[in-house]
Amino acid sequence: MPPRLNLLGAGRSLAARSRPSIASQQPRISLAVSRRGYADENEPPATNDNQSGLGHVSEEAADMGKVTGETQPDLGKGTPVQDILRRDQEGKDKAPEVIRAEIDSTEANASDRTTFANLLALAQMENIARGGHGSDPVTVGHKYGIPELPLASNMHLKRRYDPVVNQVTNLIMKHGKKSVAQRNMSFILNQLRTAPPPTPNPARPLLPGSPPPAHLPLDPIGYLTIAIDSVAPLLRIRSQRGAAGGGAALQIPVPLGLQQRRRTAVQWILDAASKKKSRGSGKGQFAQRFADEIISVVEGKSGVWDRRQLVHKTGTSALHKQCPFQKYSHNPGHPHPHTQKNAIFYFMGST
Amino acid sequence: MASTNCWRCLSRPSTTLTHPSLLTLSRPSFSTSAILAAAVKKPTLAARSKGQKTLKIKKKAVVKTGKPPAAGERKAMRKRIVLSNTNALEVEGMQDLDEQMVEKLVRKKEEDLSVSFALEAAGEMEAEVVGKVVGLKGETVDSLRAVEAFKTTQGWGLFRRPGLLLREESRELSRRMVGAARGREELRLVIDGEKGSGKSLMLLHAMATAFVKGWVVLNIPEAQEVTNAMNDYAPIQGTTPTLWSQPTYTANWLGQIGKANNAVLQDLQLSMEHNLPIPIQSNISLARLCELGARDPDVAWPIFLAFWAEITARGRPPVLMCLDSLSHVLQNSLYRAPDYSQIHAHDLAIIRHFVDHLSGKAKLPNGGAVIAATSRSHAPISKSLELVIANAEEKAAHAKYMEQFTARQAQHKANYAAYLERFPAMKAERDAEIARWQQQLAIEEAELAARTAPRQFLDKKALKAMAPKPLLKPAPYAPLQQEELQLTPRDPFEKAYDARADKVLENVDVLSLKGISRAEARALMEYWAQSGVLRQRVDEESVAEKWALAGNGIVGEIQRGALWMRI
Amino acid sequence: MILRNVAIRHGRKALAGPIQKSLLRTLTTDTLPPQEIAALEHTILNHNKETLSIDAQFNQLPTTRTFVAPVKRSLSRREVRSRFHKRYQIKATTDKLGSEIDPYYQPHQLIIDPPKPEDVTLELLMASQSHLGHSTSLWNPMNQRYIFGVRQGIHIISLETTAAHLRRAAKVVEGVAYHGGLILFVGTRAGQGPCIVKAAELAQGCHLFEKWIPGSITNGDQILAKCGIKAVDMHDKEVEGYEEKIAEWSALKPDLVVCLNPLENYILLHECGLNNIPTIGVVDTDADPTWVTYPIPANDDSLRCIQVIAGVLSRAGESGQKKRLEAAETGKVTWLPPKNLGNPVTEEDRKRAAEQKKAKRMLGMAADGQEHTRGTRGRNGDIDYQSDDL
Amino acid sequence: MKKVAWLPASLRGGLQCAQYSQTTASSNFPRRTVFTLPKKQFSTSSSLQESIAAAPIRFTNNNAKEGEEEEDPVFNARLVPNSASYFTAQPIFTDDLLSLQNLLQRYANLPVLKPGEAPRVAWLSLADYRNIVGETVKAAKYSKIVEILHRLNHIHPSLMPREVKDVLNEYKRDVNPYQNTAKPGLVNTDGHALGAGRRKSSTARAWVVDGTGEVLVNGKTLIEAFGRIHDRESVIWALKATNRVDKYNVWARVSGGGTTGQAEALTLAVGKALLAHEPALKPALRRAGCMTRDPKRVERKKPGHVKARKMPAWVKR
Repeated sequence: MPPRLNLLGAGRSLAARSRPSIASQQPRISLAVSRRGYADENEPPATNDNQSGLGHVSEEAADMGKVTGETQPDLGKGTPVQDILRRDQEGKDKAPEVIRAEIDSTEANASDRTTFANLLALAQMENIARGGHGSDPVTVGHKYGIPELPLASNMHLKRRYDPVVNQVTNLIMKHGKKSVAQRNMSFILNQLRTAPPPTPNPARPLLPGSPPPAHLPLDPIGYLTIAIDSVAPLLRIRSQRGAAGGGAALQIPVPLGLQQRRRTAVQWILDAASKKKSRGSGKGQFAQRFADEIISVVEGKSGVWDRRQLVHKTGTSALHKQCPFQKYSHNPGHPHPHTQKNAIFYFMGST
Repeated sequence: MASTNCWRCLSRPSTTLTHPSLLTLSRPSFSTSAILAAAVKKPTLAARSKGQKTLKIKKKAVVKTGKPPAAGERKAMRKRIVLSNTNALEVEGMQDLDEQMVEKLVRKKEEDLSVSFALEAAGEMEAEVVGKVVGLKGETVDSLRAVEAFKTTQGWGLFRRPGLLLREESRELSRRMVGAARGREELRLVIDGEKGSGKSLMLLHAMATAFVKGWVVLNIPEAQEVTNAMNDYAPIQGTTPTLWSQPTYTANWLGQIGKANNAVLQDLQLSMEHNLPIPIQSNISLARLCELGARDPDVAWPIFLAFWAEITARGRPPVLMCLDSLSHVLQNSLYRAPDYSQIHAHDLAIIRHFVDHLSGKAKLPNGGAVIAATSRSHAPISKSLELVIANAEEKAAHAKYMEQFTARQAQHKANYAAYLERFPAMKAERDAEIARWQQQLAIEEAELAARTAPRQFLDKKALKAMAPKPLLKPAPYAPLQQEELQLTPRDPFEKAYDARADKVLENVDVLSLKGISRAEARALMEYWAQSGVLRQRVDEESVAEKWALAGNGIVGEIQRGALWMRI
Repeated sequence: MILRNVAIRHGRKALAGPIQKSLLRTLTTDTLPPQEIAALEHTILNHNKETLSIDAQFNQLPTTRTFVAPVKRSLSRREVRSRFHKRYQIKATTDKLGSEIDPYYQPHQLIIDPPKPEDVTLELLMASQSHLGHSTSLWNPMNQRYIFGVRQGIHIISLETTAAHLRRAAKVVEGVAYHGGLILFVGTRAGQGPCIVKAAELAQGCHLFEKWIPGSITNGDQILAKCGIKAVDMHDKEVEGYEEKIAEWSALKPDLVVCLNPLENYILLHECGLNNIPTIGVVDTDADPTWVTYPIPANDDSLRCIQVIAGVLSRAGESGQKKRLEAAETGKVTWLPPKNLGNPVTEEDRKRAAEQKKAKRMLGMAADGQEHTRGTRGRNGDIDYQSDDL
Repeated sequence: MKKVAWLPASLRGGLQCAQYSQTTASSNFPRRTVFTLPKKQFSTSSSLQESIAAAPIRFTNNNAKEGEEEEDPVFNARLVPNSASYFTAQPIFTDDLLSLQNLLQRYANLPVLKPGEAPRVAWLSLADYRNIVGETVKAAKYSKIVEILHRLNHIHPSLMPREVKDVLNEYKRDVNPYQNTAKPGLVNTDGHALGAGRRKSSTARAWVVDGTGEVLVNGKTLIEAFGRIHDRESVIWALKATNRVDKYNVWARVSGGGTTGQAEALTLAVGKALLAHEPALKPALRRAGCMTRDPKRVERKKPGHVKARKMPAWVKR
């Protein structure tokens, strides 16, 4: 029976629930039932124990057959009158008490053998465990619980890989052969894993807040990310023809987004790697060279750093030549002049 | 040609003209076109460049800078085997594969109790070893490396030190090996399984066990290298049919054997007289003998024979012979006899030596094992081998079925007995039911008769049909059918069967590897996680996922999925 | 005691979750009467027993049969309906309560019942901001005579003129309505729609609150081809028998156009000029009064003013229509039928026409037969034609 | 009786020119009277009435004297537009709009449903409406009607007035496309649930059963069916994303297309079958990308192109 003064119910209306129950985004139980074909409590019981000792003639013959392994008479032929009457309602009303009693009893205990009631009970126990009420709305649309929403970021079919890995893979790819690119990627990461830990060059600092070099090899993805993000340029030089007057091209520094920065860095690293000579023979030589380039980047030996520095130098000089903000003010391609300014100052400080 | 006589004087030259061109010129020929054609002057390069243009685009020659890699350097790089990764973490609490561990592994369950009591008395806990990753001891690793048991594709380079997963099959293998050694008989086994199911690692496990137990191990790491005609070879005199020895390979092999089994061999002295092409002292150790054989290829084979005689003498340790990628040796090799006929692999001395022991033609008096593993990658198809493996698997399956069947039959008998004694009660019940039924019918008809409009008829015929039949006598006993063992027959139209291979494979056991169980997979993944190469929570879900992705636990695929492709 | 009260008072929150700081603010020092405390405590205990004890939970697990599908708690239909009606009852009963408010400006009133020409007062015009012109810089000197003066840089329209012109326009509208003319109310600015529609409804004219389609008058036969026309008699009853005529009748033209924003509708006014259609327009100080026949100097930017003017004109039209119908009652027709509309064609007219045609054809055929025998084709065609006629 | 305003001549001319089809005759008529009439400005209305009534009659008599003698007096009929929206050139549409507007105005203060909750209705499409009305209504104008209909549709059903219902029914499409929803997957008595999926040119059907995470694709295990780990993951992604890899078995048939297409077709199939087992997983599966059929296909080859877009090399003459 319900409590007289349901304070807890009131408390629920006060949003005292620790975290929102998933009930809101689940379909109604009726739907669930209609879909769960075999969990439906309307189906007649498999064997009716309510009858004394043994079943009807046909059923008896059936389990007899089970015992003796001979062909069993199918229950369709000699159907017990109960089943027939169970089908037509008014015939049931006309039927004698004995049969009626039987039918009712079978229908009554049809429900407690379904798995559905158990599911329901489980769900309600969940409710209680959640600090809710036993009679809270219960939805049984699931058997093993609902995964926590929102799902993890890498749980989407199309975004299952780390973004950096994904981008590098696509940049490595040639002629649309993605599986080959992925194999190379795995080669690279394993190379980073097994190579001795790098010794960074203080003159070429990595990103602030990157882990100590000793920790890098066991986190190859982090290794790769740090290397790429560290050499990634902050801007690119867009040369506008004739803007400087007299047909001379005007160098305009344009800040890059994260993806573009990474892309530029990876392109540079790829160039450097393709210029290297492969040490061994056989498969995975390119991956080997790419990995070596990554390591040399982290150690500050790579020529990629110089390219970065060159771009930044031209950027600052161009920036100082013509007043940046006036330019930006009427440069639609560039929304945030101030972030740009900060970026420039940051990198001026960094190099 | 500088002629001996001067051309100025018109006197007949003393030497006859023999230059072919001169001959053709001088001899009257039926057609002079050839000569004329030969006399046609080729257009000079200048003319060609001036006149017609060609589509040929001149490629720029690639400029080679720096010195080219030394011969074999790049191959060495490719074949290099790295067994340690200093970045990986040390897995604490990882036991080594030593005598005791092998004992634990091979111990039967019923023995367990007693021994475990003993162990508890000794104060150390007994734990299940199957489904554990064990490390390899330093010397074992050296020996294994010497016999080239490690392969480049097995990813040893990821971990701090080589570790080995003990799985059910490895327990069985160890048991059979140890049992064979105890009984001084040899275990003849072919390890099969699908790609990546750990066949080579099972070989490696066998070798490691053998090294640990102080056996002598001879390993042919890759049968292909023996048969693909990459080594020098020579017929051995006085053998019919002719055997072919491969001196360099043999020498190299002897060296490996000596190095790998040094611990055992250096304590064993020569015990008998051998007539060898080179003089040797009578009291050198077998290790020394191997070194001598390894030193010059010409005497390698005789020395190997001597070595084998020594090894198989009384009181010597058991021997393990392993060979990987079996199907290479079950067909013609790529070597050719002088009459350019193909040499069957079994006519190569080393292979012959191996297959004799594999087929059981030659015995190992001190006991031991001869194990060959098939290979699924770049291996020729051997119909005979396939047939043997298929039959073996069917036999295994049927054995399993039989034990289930016996159990079911017993149950069935019991059921029938129960039914018999239940029968009288059932009969009585049925009669009672018939009576009830008839009175119900009576009631119904009475009601129908009594009821006035609307008149409704109960279909009497249907009810009659529904009437329960009386029980007369119990049904007879019907025994369960047992299905017979059916082996896949030999295909009469298949030409690819190899008679000699069939003879060899006649009676060898087959150990077919399947996927590992979830528990083993979990152990493996935990080992990876502990050594820091698997950055992922290892729980039921992740294990189940990797297990399913690897086609129900194919080890190689699990590793590929967990360590290589998905980092 | 006090603490106990606090505990009881905030018992539900305590049950619900951790106590927040805000609770401390609600601490009070006065005490509850003992029996109330007892009741509260009892309920809390009882509640705990019934809801929180495990066996209670198990008892509350319903069986499958008595399971009700969980629905989000929302009002049932009956509840909604009853609440709605209840709200209206309450409103009806409580509206009268409170102080009496003097008549005040209700925007919809101008549309619901517009002012009549006779109750146009300067106050009304002033109140509806019809005196506010545009800034002097936008002045169009041609309406100098309507301007009262300049205030704060904008022209002030003299309301007397406005009123006078408005009355005159009203009379014009009334007259046109009386003489059965077709009046078109045009107000194409945003928000002028309702009053325009209302005005057209009262004056039984037409309305236009969307863009004027250029050429609707000069090229009406093309543009208004699809728009239906009907013929009505003096009592505005529809008359049968003009279908053929109407079918080839050219598009109607308005007899009077009331334009509430002449500035945007120059083309309309121009077309009216071309067709000698008189126009009434609200002329602001920046507009040109000569565009329209009867300017009404007023503020055309104020909806309220526009509503007043449209209302007045529509009322005038209404009275005109009324008078026309009254006159019709007395049998007096205040308008002339279109020239060649003629009489409605009835059934017997058609029959008679058919007869005549037939007779004529008989004669013609006789002549043909005597002259030359070819012409069966023509005859057949004629027969078809006749059958078509009948 | 109230005075009727004096009718200016130009207006009279307007009147006539509107009603007589030939305007030229009467167009110069007012200019004559403009100068004569002003002094009558303040006379009584009755005389004016006569003058007005007289002038045209006289005028007509002058015009059509000889014609009218034998004819009976002309019947008094005038032509008026059917609807007040005559000059909008779209009278029916305008009337519809106005009627809907004041319907809404009348029932504006009935309680309404929350935005999502109203029954979803497909209103007549613009083309249908144009066909019905027979006027070329612009889309922007018709959207006004739809707007109002939408608002009316949100009136709470318990208080929805009868006429509103009727009006809405007029504007409803004959078949409501929103009524045919996707059939929920069924689990048969053996506990099998069938799901079907497509991608690129592959078609997949997957039967999902309670089990231990074994997958058979065309009777092959996962590693035999798909060489790429990426593809294997795609196949069981629905199970992986919901942590059910070890709780179900999958038996699938897939045909057509390449490996990627087959794998991702299987993703969809497995997802749907799983949904039949556990309908509550739909949001999770949707977020995991297992419910979306990727519509991308191979672009067709165009005439004059070598491939879909590639053009033959440009040759100089």
